[in-house]
Amino acid sequence: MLTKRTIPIRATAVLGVVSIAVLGLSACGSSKKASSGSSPTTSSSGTGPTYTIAYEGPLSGGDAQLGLNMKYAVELAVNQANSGTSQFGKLPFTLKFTAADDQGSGTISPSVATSLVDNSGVVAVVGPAFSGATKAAEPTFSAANLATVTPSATNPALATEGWGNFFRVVADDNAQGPADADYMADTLHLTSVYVVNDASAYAVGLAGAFTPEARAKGMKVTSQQVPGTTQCSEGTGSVTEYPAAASVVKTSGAQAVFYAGYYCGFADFAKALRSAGFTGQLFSDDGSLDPHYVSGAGTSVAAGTLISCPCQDLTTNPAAASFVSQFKTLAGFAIGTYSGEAYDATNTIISVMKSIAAASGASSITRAAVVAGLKTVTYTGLTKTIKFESNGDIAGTAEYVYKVEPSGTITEVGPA
Amino acid sequence: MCFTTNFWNLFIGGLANGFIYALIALGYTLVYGVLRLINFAHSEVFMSGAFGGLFVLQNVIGSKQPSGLASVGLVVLGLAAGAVSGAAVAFLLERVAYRPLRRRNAPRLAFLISAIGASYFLYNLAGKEFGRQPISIPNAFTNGTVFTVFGAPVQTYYVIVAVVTLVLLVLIDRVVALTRLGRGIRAVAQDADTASLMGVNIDRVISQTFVIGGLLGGAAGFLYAIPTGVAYTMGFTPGIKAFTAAVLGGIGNIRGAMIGGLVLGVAENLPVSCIQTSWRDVVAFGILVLVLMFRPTGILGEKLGRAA
Amino acid sequence: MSEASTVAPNEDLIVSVSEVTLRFGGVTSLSDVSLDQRRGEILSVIGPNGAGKTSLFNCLTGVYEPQEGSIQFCGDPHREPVEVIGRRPNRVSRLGIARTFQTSRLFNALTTFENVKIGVESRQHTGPIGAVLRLPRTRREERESDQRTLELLEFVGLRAQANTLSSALAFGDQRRLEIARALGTEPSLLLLDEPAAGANQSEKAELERVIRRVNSELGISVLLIEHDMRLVMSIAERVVVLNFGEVIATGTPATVQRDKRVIEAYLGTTEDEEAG
Amino acid sequence: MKARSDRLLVWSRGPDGRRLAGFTFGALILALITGPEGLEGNPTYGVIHSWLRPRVIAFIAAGVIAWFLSTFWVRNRDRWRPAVRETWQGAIEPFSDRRVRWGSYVGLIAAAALLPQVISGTWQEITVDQIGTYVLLALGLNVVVGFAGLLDLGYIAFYLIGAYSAAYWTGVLPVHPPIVLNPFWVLPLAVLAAMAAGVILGTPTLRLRGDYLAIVTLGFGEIIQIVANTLGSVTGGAQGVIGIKRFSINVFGIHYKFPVGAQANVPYYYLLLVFVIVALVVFHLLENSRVGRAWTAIREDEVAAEACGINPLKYKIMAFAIGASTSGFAGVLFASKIGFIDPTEFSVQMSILVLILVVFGGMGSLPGALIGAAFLQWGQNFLRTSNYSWYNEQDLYVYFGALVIVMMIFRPQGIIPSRRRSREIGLAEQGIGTADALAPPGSPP
Repeated sequence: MLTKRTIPIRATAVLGVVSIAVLGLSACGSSKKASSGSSPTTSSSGTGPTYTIAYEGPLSGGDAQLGLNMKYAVELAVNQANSGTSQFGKLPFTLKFTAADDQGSGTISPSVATSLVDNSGVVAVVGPAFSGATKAAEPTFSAANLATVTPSATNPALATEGWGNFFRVVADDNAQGPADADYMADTLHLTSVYVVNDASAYAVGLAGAFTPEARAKGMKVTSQQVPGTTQCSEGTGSVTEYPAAASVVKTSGAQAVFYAGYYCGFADFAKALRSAGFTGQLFSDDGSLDPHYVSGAGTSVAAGTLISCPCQDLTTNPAAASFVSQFKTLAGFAIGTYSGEAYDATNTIISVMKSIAAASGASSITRAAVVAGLKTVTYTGLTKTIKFESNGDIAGTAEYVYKVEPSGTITEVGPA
Repeated sequence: MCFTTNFWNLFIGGLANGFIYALIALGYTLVYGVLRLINFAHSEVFMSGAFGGLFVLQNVIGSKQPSGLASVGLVVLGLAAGAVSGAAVAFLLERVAYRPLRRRNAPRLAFLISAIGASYFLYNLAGKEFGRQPISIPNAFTNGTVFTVFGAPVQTYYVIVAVVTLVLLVLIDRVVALTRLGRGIRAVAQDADTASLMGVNIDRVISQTFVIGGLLGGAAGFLYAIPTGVAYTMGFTPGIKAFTAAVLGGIGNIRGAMIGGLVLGVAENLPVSCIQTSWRDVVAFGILVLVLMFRPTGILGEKLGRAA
Repeated sequence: MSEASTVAPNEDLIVSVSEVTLRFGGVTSLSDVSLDQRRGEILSVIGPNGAGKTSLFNCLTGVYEPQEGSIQFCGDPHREPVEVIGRRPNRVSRLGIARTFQTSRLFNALTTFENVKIGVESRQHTGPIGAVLRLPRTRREERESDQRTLELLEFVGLRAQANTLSSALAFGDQRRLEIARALGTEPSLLLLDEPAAGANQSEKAELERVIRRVNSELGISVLLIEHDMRLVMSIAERVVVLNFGEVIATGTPATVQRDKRVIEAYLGTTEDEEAG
Repeated sequence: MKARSDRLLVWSRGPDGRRLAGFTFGALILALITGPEGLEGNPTYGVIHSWLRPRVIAFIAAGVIAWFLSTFWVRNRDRWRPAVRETWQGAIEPFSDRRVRWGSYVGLIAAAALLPQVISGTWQEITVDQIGTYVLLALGLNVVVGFAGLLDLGYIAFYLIGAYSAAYWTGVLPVHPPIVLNPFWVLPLAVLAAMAAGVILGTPTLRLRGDYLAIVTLGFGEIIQIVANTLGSVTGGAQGVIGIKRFSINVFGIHYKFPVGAQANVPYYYLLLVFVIVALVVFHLLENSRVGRAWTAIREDEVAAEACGINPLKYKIMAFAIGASTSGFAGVLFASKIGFIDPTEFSVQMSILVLILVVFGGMGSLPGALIGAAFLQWGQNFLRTSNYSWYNEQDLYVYFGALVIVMMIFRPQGIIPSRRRSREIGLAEQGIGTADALAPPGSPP
């Protein structure tokens, strides 16, 4: 009553001044972004109209390495196409590359997706790299009918939402899990397995697909959820849980452990298992296909571990030699997990664009045309022949098994 | 039924965790005693101890596998490096994040918020400078089974943890009970105003308390990291667990921290053979909530002066 | 129990403390304390430092819960007395016991007006929903509490300082403000914990006038802890003397002043005070 | 020579010298956090390249200049302050007129309503997802931390409850609701659910000392997240929930369904704008009511408040529940907007982020929470989308952590302080009062 009056006055004044400032700044921010978007224009350096192929994935945060593996592959494919020396020869259009960082997070990916949709030059996106980010971003891409070809998001649910613009060049977890179970039963002749998942979306799905197939093959399956830890970027659990969980696994007498999860937690869990006296086979998934698994667990612990991946190792593939060396030149590091898939995804898009241009001219390449083209494309890439089913999944289920050698290197053993 | 299958394995593992919780909990308890404040950033003191131990051992141990007396020396060296790094960070923390606030007699909320800020600052800075991948500590000793309890192996690592913790705890207990520094801490804990009237330099006592807490926390960080490696995010969960242990035993109470740590370590480990490991942290946090609801003074009651 | 037997004898007692014992750990703070206060009376509790006076207040207001004994309070002569022990301080305040503190505990960042208003509002019912929807009742209550607050400030002579921060008030004004805030809760018994401690002569005179008016004009019983014997002797109708947690004398100021144990207790403390 | 070095020593321990040391230290820290990332396996790389390179000179120079300016200000503080205050008073003078004030409110709302028309689609998305949602969250937490002085570190748990309520009532969880509802009808239900969770958690724990509350709420936040992530048969587990329904309006012959993807931003923006305005009005009315005064009383002196007939527990629970329900409310909006819930996003870090927003703006200050949250979230996204070479998105919390410490040391009342709060802090510094509800009941002020 007596002091009340003064407070709102001050509040309002400040409110006024600062929110005008914020509005102004927002506008600045927006104008900056808007100017960076480009429409298809004739470029002086290349020929024909310019189109952008974007990459979306984590370029910072805990999963940045995986994102960079793919980013440089996409960039390389675009550069090669522009140079006119690639398999596509001289193209009647010029390509641009842009990379967008979603940190693998579902809260950021919608705004990243919107920025790509806003950029009218973008005709197709390679990515998003992660399943959670894809789930959050896909409504935006889908509303704009902008094709997304993911090299690495393997969550089965992604293909069931009816997003017509969604494609992926890897087999989903529903393919990987059973393939792993078959491999363990048929090739390794194991009869009992302990399934551990790290409570991540990916691991839960994969373990869920693995278990029924393993049971069907007559294996005895016990399972346990051991969440990823705060030691690693993925988890909420604490590392002190590993010795406890490992002793439970040891007591169960299982012949093998199937670890669904990521390399960082797997390294700690593998150490705990060996420390608890578990001597059986260790088997994990593409989340663990990373040299950091070996450095984290130590070579003596990691040696002999089998790792499956719907991705192929291109370092030993003679057809991929030039890709491998050019990647190294561009990125400054060797190809890694999903580099080859990202390269193939980009080239698939380019091949679609090329055939559109051949059929009805370079200026008729639109987002809708690219989506339509991807639905019918057949393209032979380095990793596999790419052909999509109607829901966007890749036709065929290619799985490969890798092994950690006593020296600590990871080599491909063969298809699962 | 499931409870008994792995009982001794889980019990021993739980004890080992409990010892480490106890070491960290001491840092919370001592600071709480003198400042009446939860030092949220103590988990980062712990983290920096692990990094300190790691860097020193990386430079000392080459590719060879040490054994015997060399192992003992290396473990002691790692502990010392960890303790010194922890103490240095704790000292700086008090200087930068707490002392200016105390000078201004800032509200307690400001201390807590400043501590949270310091915690986020420190661990993210560690991530920036030292990389965001966990790094393994080079082996200072060969881990093997020393003896068995009811068929459950007790490993070298567990023995080291238990011995180091017990020695440090007894040392701290004696220091607080017998030395001039300890008398200062107890005086400030009981009544800071009176203590300052009696000529105790409160600033110095608080600084020393942080340093002692930092020594213990840093050593604990190194111990913790031996099997699991060092990561910039490693402090958060052990920090909360240790705080739970401190509250469980009676915050401000040195022996309480010990008992609380062991009880918590065992209590959260035992159910693992019956439930999904996911629920293990729920058990620990559940214990915290229940203790605070029904016996907020903990098992031994809270008083730094009385117990020491 | 028939109504006649309980109500009739207590009809004129506003509060009846019987055999209250309060212990902290091994220390007995109050032992077997009994005292009665008549309705409308100004009763003073005196005693040396550490005699348990403030502990008694804390028992009467629900801050402490004594281990033994009973405290019967009868705010309304037409109702039965109720037990105070076991109620939280805010419930006790609702019963009609208000208090001030030994060192004043005002809401320092609020104005004089707001301090009293908080007291007045404790008898109101506006909740979050009413406050947000500005219901007719809320507005009526706001008007009433503003009105009442100004009356109380007028009563203690602080109307002119209504807009001053309470922490900026002079010492004596702060004591009177605390009384006004306590009066806002519509008490029938007001407990004053050393209101004159540290006050100068003119402030004491002003306080004395306010306490008398609280008693005579508002008809509120006053229970007073005070060290200033001149003040006690001039306004208290009866005096209770505590020493080491026990009642050692009760009576009119004149009789108590002559009591041998009281003199001893006070002489003893004087020495203690010199020593400490 | 000796005397001179002695004088230097004395000076260095004096206020000016200490401030110079502080500014230099700050400059070095800034040089470190804007410096290059460390390399894996080479822990000193970042430090060396931040401190032992010429760029550090620029930082130290900036520190010394800042010290010089601050010394200049300190010397002339008493002379300049009245002038600054007068200018400020002059600037806000027109607002004491009721018409001007209401006019400015209308102007601000109009400006806010026009905002989406002038910004790009990306910024529309950011304005809704990152700014608007967090403004709403900050306003709610402000009730808990600012008004009632309680530190709640599990605030995001209620956001999660709101989000999952939206998922449940639109029928996309493994457990099915009795009837499937439009999210508009979910809003009150989610608010009730979050409020109930707040009351259930608050009733036992709010009796505790305030700093214990911080830990218990932290634990609660973790438990809720683990449950959401683990209890797959109820919540969908770690896979998250997908396909949460969007808002739709279906009354008086109007049939409007909120669009998907980037087109959803503008309608959701207006929805959020309305709710933010409603929250501002509601919390403003609360602050200046009997309830708000009771919160202030409890925050300042719980014992005195109890003696005045205020039930501290009741009002603390009330504040806690109001904060929780705001969080739950925001959860429904966000879940329905994005259509997807990932339980791992609701981490402690998000609770801390909202706390940082409130602390930065000014605890207990509605314009502070509003503008502080908007500004920090805008800045964070501006940096993220601008790709400056010195800024790495991963280091965000290094900056935020440093910001919080600096705020607590130099401006604990926030950039736009509430008048009551800054008075309390000022008084606490003089040794009067406690300024928060964290002191144990019964302890001396």
